[in-house]
Amino acid sequence: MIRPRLETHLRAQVANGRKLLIPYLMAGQCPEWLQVVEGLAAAGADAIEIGLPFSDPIMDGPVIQAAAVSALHAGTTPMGALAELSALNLEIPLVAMTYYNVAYRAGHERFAGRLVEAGVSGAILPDLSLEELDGWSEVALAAGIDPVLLVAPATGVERTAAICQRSHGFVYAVGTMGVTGERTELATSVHEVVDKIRPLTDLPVCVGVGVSTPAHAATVTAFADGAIVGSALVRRLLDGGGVAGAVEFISQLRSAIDEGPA
Amino acid sequence: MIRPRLETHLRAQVANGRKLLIPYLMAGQCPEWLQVVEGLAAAGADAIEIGLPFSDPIMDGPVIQAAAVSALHAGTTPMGALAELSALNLEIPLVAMTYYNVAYRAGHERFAGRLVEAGVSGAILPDLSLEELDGWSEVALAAGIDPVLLVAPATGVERTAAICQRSHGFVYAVGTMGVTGERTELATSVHEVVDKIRPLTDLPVCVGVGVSTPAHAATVTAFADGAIVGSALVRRLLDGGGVAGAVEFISQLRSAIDEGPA
Amino acid sequence: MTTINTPMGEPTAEGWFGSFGGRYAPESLMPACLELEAAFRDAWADPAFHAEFESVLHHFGGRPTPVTECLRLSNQLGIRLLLKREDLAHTGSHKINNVIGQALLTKRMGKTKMIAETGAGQHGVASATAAALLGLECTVYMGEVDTQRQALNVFRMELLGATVHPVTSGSRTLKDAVNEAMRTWVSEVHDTHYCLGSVMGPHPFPWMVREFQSILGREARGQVTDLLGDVPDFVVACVGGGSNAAGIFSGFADARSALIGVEAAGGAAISTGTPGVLHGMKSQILQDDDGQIIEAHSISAGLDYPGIGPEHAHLADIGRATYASAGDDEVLDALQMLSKMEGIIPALEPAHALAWIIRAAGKEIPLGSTVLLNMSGRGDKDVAQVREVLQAKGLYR
Amino acid sequence: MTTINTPMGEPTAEGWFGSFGGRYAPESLMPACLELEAAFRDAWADPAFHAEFESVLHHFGGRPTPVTECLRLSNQLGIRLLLKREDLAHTGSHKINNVIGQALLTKRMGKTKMIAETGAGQHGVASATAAALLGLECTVYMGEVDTQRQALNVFRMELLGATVHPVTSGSRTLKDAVNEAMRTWVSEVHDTHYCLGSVMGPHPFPWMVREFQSILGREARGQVTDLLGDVPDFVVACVGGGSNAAGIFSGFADARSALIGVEAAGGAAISTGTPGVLHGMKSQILQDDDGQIIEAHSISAGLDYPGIGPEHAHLADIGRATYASAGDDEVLDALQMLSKMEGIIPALEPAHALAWIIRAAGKEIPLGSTVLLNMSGRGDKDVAQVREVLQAKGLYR
Ligand SMILES: Cc1ncc(COP(=O)(O)O)c(C=O)c1O
Ligand SMILES: Cc1ncc(COP(=O)(O)O)c(C=O)c1O
Repeated sequence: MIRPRLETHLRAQVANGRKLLIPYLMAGQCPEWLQVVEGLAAAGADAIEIGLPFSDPIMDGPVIQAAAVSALHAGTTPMGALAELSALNLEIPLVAMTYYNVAYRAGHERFAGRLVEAGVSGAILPDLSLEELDGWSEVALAAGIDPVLLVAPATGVERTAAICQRSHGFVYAVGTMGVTGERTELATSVHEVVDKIRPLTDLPVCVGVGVSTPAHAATVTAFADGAIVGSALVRRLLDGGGVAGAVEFISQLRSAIDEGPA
Repeated sequence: MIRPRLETHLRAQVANGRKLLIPYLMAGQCPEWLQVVEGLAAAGADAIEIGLPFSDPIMDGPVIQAAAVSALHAGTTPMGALAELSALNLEIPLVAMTYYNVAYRAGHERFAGRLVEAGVSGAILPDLSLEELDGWSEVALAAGIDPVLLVAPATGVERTAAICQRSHGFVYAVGTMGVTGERTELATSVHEVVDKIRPLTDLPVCVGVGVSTPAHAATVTAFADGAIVGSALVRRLLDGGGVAGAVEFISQLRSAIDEGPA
Repeated sequence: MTTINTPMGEPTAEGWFGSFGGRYAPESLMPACLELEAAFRDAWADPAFHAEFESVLHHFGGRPTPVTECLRLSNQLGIRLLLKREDLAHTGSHKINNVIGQALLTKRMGKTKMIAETGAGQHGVASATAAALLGLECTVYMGEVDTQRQALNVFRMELLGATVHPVTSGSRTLKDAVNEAMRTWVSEVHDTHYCLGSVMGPHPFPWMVREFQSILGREARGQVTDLLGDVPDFVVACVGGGSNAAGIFSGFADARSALIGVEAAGGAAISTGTPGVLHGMKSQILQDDDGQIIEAHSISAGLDYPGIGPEHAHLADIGRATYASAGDDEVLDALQMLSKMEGIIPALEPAHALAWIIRAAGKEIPLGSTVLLNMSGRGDKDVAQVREVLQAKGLYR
Repeated sequence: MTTINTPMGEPTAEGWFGSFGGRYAPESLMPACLELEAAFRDAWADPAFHAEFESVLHHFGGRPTPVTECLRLSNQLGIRLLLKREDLAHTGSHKINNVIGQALLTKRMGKTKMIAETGAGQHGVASATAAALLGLECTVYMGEVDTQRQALNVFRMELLGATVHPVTSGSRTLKDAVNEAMRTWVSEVHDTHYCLGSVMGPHPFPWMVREFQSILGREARGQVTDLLGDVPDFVVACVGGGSNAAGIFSGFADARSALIGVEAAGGAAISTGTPGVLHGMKSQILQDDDGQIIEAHSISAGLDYPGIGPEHAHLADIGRATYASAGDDEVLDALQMLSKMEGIIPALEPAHALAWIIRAAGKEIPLGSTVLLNMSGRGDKDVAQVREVLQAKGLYR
């Protein structure tokens, strides 16, 4: 099952003048998660981040932690979840997001292989720093997986350049100093971090962490290439919103982005 | 109210070939304690030790402690008890037994005065060591009070001699290394302590601490001049034996002593 | 009784510090007191005994304990506050100094058992510790009320191999534990040493315990002089029986330092007591007109004692030391203040001394003065109680 | 990754000890890790920093702690057993060495706040203490389960002015407290230092914490050499994260002494773990086939950790140190044995190391060997728990 490769697809969309919307959900967080993935794809997502549950998610706030706990309790394993994903028919790329130990324990080659089999073409490992990238990065790229790296508000300019150099798919601009989770206000740092990245790469720059509402998404996509919405969606699913709720929320985000900031 | 002086009386009795019986009870330990004193005197006691209750009786075992607590709870004070004693008509001497702080706090002269007013002619202060005797001893003797000193099994010969020298009334031979209280067996040390004292004084030598039964009393008076019986009597009174019980017990002791050991 | 001349020198041969002290013990104990005095004189004149005492306190007990300067609190109070850190000694207080001395002496006397009294358990734990180290049998007398309040300390002593004997007489607290230990000593004196926990009891205890505790005063004198280039203006210590105070005072008795002992307001034998005889000594005692002993009451079990060591009564008499008192509330405040500002949770006992310093700073203690506080023990033993008290006051959830 | 040559020398510039270590931190934390590394390198090269560090540990922390020879137990085991007495350090364990270092560094970096994780509370109390001393704000993350089990330690930290934050995620114990502290650090890194409690986490923590703890190894080397005229045959320490072991091993890494780390049987990362990445480091980790972390289980909260410091994984790899484990029952026996025979109630953690020594004496440890045990902390924090366990087993009334 061949799906478009992450970077190719996103570059193309951006070249078409489209602002990117990348929702995140946790594999196995609810029984209907696979249908949610399909629904999100149909409702206007440009790519979907699939969280693979890990017991000790240090970059995640309470909502995504709860989703991981729920997935693990339901018996979800990272490899099992990937196997389930491979059955889906999607027109957009998928990006796996998990912690490095999952990849390390599986073995780089094996992990990359499973991603490929699942039709996943990007990987975000938030605790795999630039310093430790060697090894995984080469294996991933060789397998056809784009390793997406993160730039934080605290990252200095030189370091940002180095990260951009080694990121693929897109550059993940961390919108605020903090873990994943919904915020009522967009952080002021969002603008700065995107401005810092822009001159250093021609990759799409997408903002995640703290982008919680359609208005936030519209605001950030006014200067960034895309918005990543995680906790806000995950919470709706944990609350029982189901496929319909997820699709409705993603549609709102899509419209807000397409209309631009108020 | 003039009663015979302790030493004079005891020497006379001993000279008459009589073995001495000195019961002890705690002033105020039961409402009828004054009648008990009279009863004991009538039933063959040669002198009576009157305990004046003190809050911290370190030479006393559980029975006499309980009597002290009971007396203090009933509102007995050392001075009050002495005042009550003065009303009694007795043919035998009384010996006060209490701890030194009672005498010290009252003041030596005042305390000796109260003893005299109460018709008491001897005083045992078990925590007033030979070393600290000066002051009290002179005042007591001047007032007509015999300060009775104790010799313990552990007391060396020289020290025994010094104690005998300064004791009046009689020498209190502590029968066993321990505090007051009933014992089933007489300690082997009883004989030794009396033997140690005998050559050093012509005062009557009376054994106390651990003399609990008529048989004990008979045994010790075979080699000592007298037996002091405290806890065994005090317990009977605490148990509600009353005047009758006390008199019965003292009569048994008297007979046993008079008959001699079996 | 002859009065001694040197403040904190030897008492008279009969154990008198001025008009306090002596030996008011039952005759059954007098030979043991005399034997103990002789043994102590002999040991204390023997460099080998000193060497062993100091070596055990060093290698096992953690001596020398440091002197800590309290920078933040000093700043706030306008004085220069130093702490002698007995809280860092093994078992958590100065009590270890005394018990090591007495345990070594017990062995030297050829005795195989030790008995001890304890209130909150600090001296009991220390005694059990020294006994375990030296392979002595140990029985600790503790008021039944205290065994219940301090069940963990009972367990701690038992872990250390001691037998804890709950005392059910009297008020079933410290005073009665002393009575019971003395009573037991009377019957077991042939093979048993009574390891008294403070500068109290019949001669030679008040003197001997002070001598064993004087190691902390000597250390402090050297350390403080190194730090300040001078002795401190004030030397302050809490006073229960008075052993930690005697230990630190002895290091400065011949200096210009003002010596301040701080008693618990509910057990202030110097200011509210009268001369009396208790537990083998003549001293200032809380008592009624009949000479019955009055129970002390304090938030701190270690200061809950109706008497005071005779040497303190004498130091007060001759004016060489001054005795103040502190109440439960200011003590709690002082404990919290030192914890928050200096990272040291004091035991409730030395928190009394600190409470007085806090109150006196800028008044009895002129601003700019140097003040040495004997931090006699750590607060770990007290935190459960402090929490309950603060909860009862609604000051902690 | 280049392998380092000197055992217990500096890790590589990227923080590697052989194939373990590294920096697996979210990018938001990487600048802080780099800043910390630079600050530590700078401070550690600065004699003034060393002087202040050592002075605080001396005057406030009670260093040097003594080395105690266990005469009675040695006799029974047929070996010569020495204890390095970290139980006598302020706050009752070696943890104070590390927190003083990190608190001084926090100030040097111009930060005003510290956060810390804690299991049983030992590192939390130490952190709160150092923060109080230096006037830093302190928040301690503690699993909710642990805040309930160790309510008194929560109160102790609060007395010291710290805020205790109960962690309700995951198993609500130590591992989750680390997660939560890291999460918080991500958002507060600009003015906050994360004071990690052991030789774990991303570079430079494992190295820096070892360096701060190496003071105890240096002291011990000198003290033991004075006593024995030689290094000991065995140096034994318990291993949770591994900081006390790293501290003492570092003093003997270049000597002939065998180095033995003793883990809790239910948290034995070296013998039952596999290489993995957790809490910012690559090391031996308890994990399942999917890489999910498995919870450790031990009677001792301080060893209840599913990982181990990367340097220990490396020392095991190269055979310079050997790692054994001890189970709950033998640990309880060891704790009681040391208490009764030597008058020292050990914390449950070092009781693991002692349990191994008792088991190995006459076997892995030849009779007549000299053995240095790092007595990393005192048992006072554990007595309530030990009592409950013994009661549950019917071994205590
Ligand atoms: C820490 C501490 N300080 C002081 C005292 C009071 O004793 P002393 O007055 O003999 O020093 C105690 C008694 O238990 C104590 O534990
Ligand atoms: C006394 C004691 N020893 C050892 C440890 C284990 O830590 P580490 O392995 O880092 O020394 C702890 C942790 O709390 C502890 O309190």
